[in-house]
Amino acid sequence: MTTKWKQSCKAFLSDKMATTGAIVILFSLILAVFASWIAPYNPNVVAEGSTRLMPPGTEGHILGTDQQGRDILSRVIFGTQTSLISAVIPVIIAAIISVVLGVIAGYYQGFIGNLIMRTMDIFFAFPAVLLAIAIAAILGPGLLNVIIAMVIVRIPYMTRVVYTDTLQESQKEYVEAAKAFGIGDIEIMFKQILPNVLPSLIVYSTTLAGVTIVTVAGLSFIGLGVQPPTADWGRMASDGKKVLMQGYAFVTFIPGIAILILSFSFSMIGDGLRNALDPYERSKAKEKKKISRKTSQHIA
Amino acid sequence: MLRYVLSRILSTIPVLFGVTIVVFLLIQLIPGDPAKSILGADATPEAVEELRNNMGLNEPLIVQYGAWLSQLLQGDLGYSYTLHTPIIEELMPRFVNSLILTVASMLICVTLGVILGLISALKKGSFFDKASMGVALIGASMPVFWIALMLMWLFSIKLNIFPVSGMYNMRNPGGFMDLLHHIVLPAFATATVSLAVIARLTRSTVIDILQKDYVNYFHSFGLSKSKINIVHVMRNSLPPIINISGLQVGYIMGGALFSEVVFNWPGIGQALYVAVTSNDYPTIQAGILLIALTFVVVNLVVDLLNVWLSPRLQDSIKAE
Amino acid sequence: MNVQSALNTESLLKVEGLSTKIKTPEGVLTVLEDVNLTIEKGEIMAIVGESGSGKSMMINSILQLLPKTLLEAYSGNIEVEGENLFAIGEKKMQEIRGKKISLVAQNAMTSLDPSYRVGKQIVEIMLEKTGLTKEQAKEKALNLLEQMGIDDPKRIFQSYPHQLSGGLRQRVVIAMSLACDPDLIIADEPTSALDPTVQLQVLDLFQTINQQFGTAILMITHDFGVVARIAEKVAVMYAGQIVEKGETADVIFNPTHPYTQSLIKCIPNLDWVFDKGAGKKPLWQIKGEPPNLMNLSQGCRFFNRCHVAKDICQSTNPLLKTVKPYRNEHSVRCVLIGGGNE
Amino acid sequence: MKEDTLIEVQGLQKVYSGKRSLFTPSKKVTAVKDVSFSIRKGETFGLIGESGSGKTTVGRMILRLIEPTNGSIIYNGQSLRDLSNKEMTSLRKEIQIVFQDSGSAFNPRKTIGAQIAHPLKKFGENQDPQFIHQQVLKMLEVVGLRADFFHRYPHELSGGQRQRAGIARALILKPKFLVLDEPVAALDVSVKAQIINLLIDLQKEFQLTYLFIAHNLDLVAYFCNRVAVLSKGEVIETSSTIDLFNNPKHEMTKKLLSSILTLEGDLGEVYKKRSVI
Repeated sequence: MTTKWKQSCKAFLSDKMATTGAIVILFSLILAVFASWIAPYNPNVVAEGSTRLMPPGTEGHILGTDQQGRDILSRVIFGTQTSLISAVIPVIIAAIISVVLGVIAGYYQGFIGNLIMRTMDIFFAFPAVLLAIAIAAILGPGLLNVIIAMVIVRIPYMTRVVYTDTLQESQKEYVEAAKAFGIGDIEIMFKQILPNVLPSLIVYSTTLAGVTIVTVAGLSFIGLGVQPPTADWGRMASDGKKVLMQGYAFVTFIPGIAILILSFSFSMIGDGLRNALDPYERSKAKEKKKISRKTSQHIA
Repeated sequence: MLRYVLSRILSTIPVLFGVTIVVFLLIQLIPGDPAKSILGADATPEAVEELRNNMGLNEPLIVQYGAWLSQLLQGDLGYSYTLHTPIIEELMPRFVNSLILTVASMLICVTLGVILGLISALKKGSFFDKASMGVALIGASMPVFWIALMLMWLFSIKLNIFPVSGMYNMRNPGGFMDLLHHIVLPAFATATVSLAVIARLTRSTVIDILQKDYVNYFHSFGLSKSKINIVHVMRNSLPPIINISGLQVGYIMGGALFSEVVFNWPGIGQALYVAVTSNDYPTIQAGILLIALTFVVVNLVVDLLNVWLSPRLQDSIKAE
Repeated sequence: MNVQSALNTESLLKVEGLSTKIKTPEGVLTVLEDVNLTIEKGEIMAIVGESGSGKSMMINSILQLLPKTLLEAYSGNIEVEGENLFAIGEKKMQEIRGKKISLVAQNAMTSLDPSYRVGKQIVEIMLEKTGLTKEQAKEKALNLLEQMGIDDPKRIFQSYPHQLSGGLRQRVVIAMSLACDPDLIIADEPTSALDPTVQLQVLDLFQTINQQFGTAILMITHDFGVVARIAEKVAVMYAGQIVEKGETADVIFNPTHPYTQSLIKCIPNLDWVFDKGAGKKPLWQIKGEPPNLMNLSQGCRFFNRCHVAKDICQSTNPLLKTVKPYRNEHSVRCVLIGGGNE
Repeated sequence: MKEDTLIEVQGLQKVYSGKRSLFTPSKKVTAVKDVSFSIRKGETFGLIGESGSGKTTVGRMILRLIEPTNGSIIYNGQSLRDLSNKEMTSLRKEIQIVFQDSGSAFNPRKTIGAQIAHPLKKFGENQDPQFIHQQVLKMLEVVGLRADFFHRYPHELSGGQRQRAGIARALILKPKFLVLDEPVAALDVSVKAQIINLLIDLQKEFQLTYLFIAHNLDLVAYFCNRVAVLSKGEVIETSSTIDLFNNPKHEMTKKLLSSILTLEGDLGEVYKKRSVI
């Protein structure tokens, strides 16, 4: 495994965009963890001597202040916390559930497989953002409910990815060879097939994490998600709407750029990972296209 | 063939059925007593009980669902908690407005996305390819509401080219041109992400087809490159592109909510936003249901189009 | 050799000292080295080789189909009726493709566009490459299909590729290759994906085409059985080089290069089933695997696997030399044959 | 059942039920209609047929990788179809399969050594890691692979080497019966001969019985003692190789025979000549 892992690492590191993405994520992780030490001001309180809507570049407030007079830089730094949490946690939970559902559905097919996948089909009938909004709205505002909503919304997409891969892998002869030795289904599913399914799920999850940041920002815009005064990029951008009309675009612009950078970084890592996985993976991706008529790359 | 179309239409019934179950169950997710949360904290127990009875909340779940479904089948989407009017009357005109926005956004993202993806694929590795795919990736990483706000700031507030909000001029509502003038910004805001996705997937599809044996084989006959690209590459890229575009309809309908809110577009998304902020659960339920039904129909059309475009699929259907 | 070609001094296809280098992620790779061969008008020639021997690269080089992103450089000469393909420019090359030289694809299933009826695909080529009208092209296509031994050309014309059996598809592809009356068709393992009984029919079809239309055929195969069945001349390739070539009968019954000898001995001998006294002989085998073109060492490329190798083979690069006393031209790339390089 | 019979297949049948739609009843596809044959201990039995004849399905059914719709498989006096999963698992040590090399016969994410060792770890009696390692190395040597192949990944092997590794895996539990499913169809001529010779040597060394599945007759003629010809899911002819070649009864068999290309022309002609003599 080690040589293969090294090769993939090397390929990944030679991809400048992906490496940059990884550095950005690492950097934002540091910001999130050490926000209280790094941020120059308390993000939720108007600092002494600051006025509202100070433009970026003002001394002491490099990114300016918002409509209440709070330091935007400090709020952006603290915002990394909720963004990272709401991007990564739901995707990880959804991935774990999807692996179980997808592998079982793909390996057994038949009644169980149909039951799982037809249930997923029902969820595909809803635009993901809207379903997330509906679930979060009904559960009530708060970060936890947003995470629950995002988990529910992501499962069908990830399950389908795992399902198509598993379906294809389970027709391969190495699986038959294992069966010919009488090796049990559970072991075949999770020890033989899973390692071959996991890489593409990891790639997909990384990309989805980026998409999830954007979707969660949308939920914040509607007023769901983290509640004020906690710093949250989506909320910051949408709150800036009121002063945007008066020409103060930076209040909206800056947190939006933060969202863009973080989400973009996840996509870059996703792309880098896809290419770093050996050519075998790429040829597998091609086969997969033939099997599933509907591409699972639909992001929402 | 007609038989297939019919059976394909009928096969959406289980999905539709499932959709109604999901939508119905959504309401059951409300933490605590819905009647209480509607009436507020200081409602008397009698009032709560009365509302519970009115809402049928004391019945078993399955009975509640049956009642709800039979109402639904009669076109009754219930009453809005806040407006106290039949939801269907409120949503139908808005639904049409949303469809207009959706169609406009689809036109933008499909035409531009396909053109961008196609050129990038044919000039794979060129500066154009790298630049447009980079931009596409950035485009796919932006929240729709933020794009909408930025477009609004630039084109309405700073440059004053397009109106800030609405569907028609309030004082002097004009015809089609007025609508066009108002729709540009919301449509572009809604379309950006899908445009990026379609461009990226079109590119990978076309690159894939360009490597097919039959494309190489026609090249070996010395046929002109551009002709092969049009006759064989484009034709075979069509089904996947239609698939991708069909899926984007769902994304566009979701994204439209945000641009409707930002640009004050009187669509179903805006109504949903109002419903969410005022805990008007039946309206949320109805809105989601309506959009899901539309999406199911779109998927059906996409599937049928695909069959129509693929001789092989047609044969496998006949064989069944 | 037939009379016609003897009268005409110019060969249909003449490949001289051809080397092809391609770019790979690991560096530049010489996939063909010093290839010489000549095909006269109306002749059937076969190239035999295992996977990786450079057979397919031969086709790509002759028709110049290697994409620019892959091609590093050609050297040597390829002449079609005296015209050097490397000198004529892309426009004239496009004329040669399809009209002078056309290809029979290896995998007929993937080489036909699944979205169009097969008739339309044949007609498409005719319309662009010849001056025929649509009606004429259609008539000619139907004729061609009929000549391919297809009973019901009208129905096949109207069929989509997936509706046809493997054998029929292969016939359609052969008809396609004849669309513009080429002088030479190159067939890339045209029968390897077919069932044995169908394979035989398709091989016979090639022979019929050769006799009826006078079309020269370059047949690429890994099977000496196929060679014996239809080819007049044969070239054996190993690791990007031609190691032996000559008249089919000479090569098959008097193989001179150790590799050719081994390949022929690898074919199972069936005497024991017919002749009860014969008994089963052990199957001849070549040890090892073909070399990696990326890191070739000096000397003969077959050295490691050769059953008669001597020290000199490891140090000397063998050249293709004519061997006597055959009645026809017969050359071999082996230091140990014909007096060696001493 | 004769005493020296190792495996007997009776009336084997496999019917796939097609997809059902709302308006049409499900269509059934018969992959294998009626297949019966018996294989004697120590012999190589050939099963040949063109693509779609059902030969691969038969091979898979014997191993119960595909459950037959009908028919019986008697191995050493035991009816395989009546065995419980547990009993079948213990019997699987004796019946193994070698696949056509398509690059997918090995799990791409595990080393060759680990994959050959897997059955030993699972079902071997001696669980000492040192012992298992030694066994695998021994088996690699038996099939002609160097010890350093233990740590390689499948994609680092050539087709021929992978096929050797596949044979090693099949033999690791010391089976008595091997299903060879077109084991050389994807290989180059020179490598093909190596593998066939290896199989012949192994048969002598381990007293193996083979079911050799192939689509063309030339190797079958060389390799097999007896042959069954399969066409459209049915056995149309079974006889010893010598009889089959000298006296084919069925039209299809004759056709298959004449499709063998030899250096002297196709076998049909050679055969005609011989029969005249």
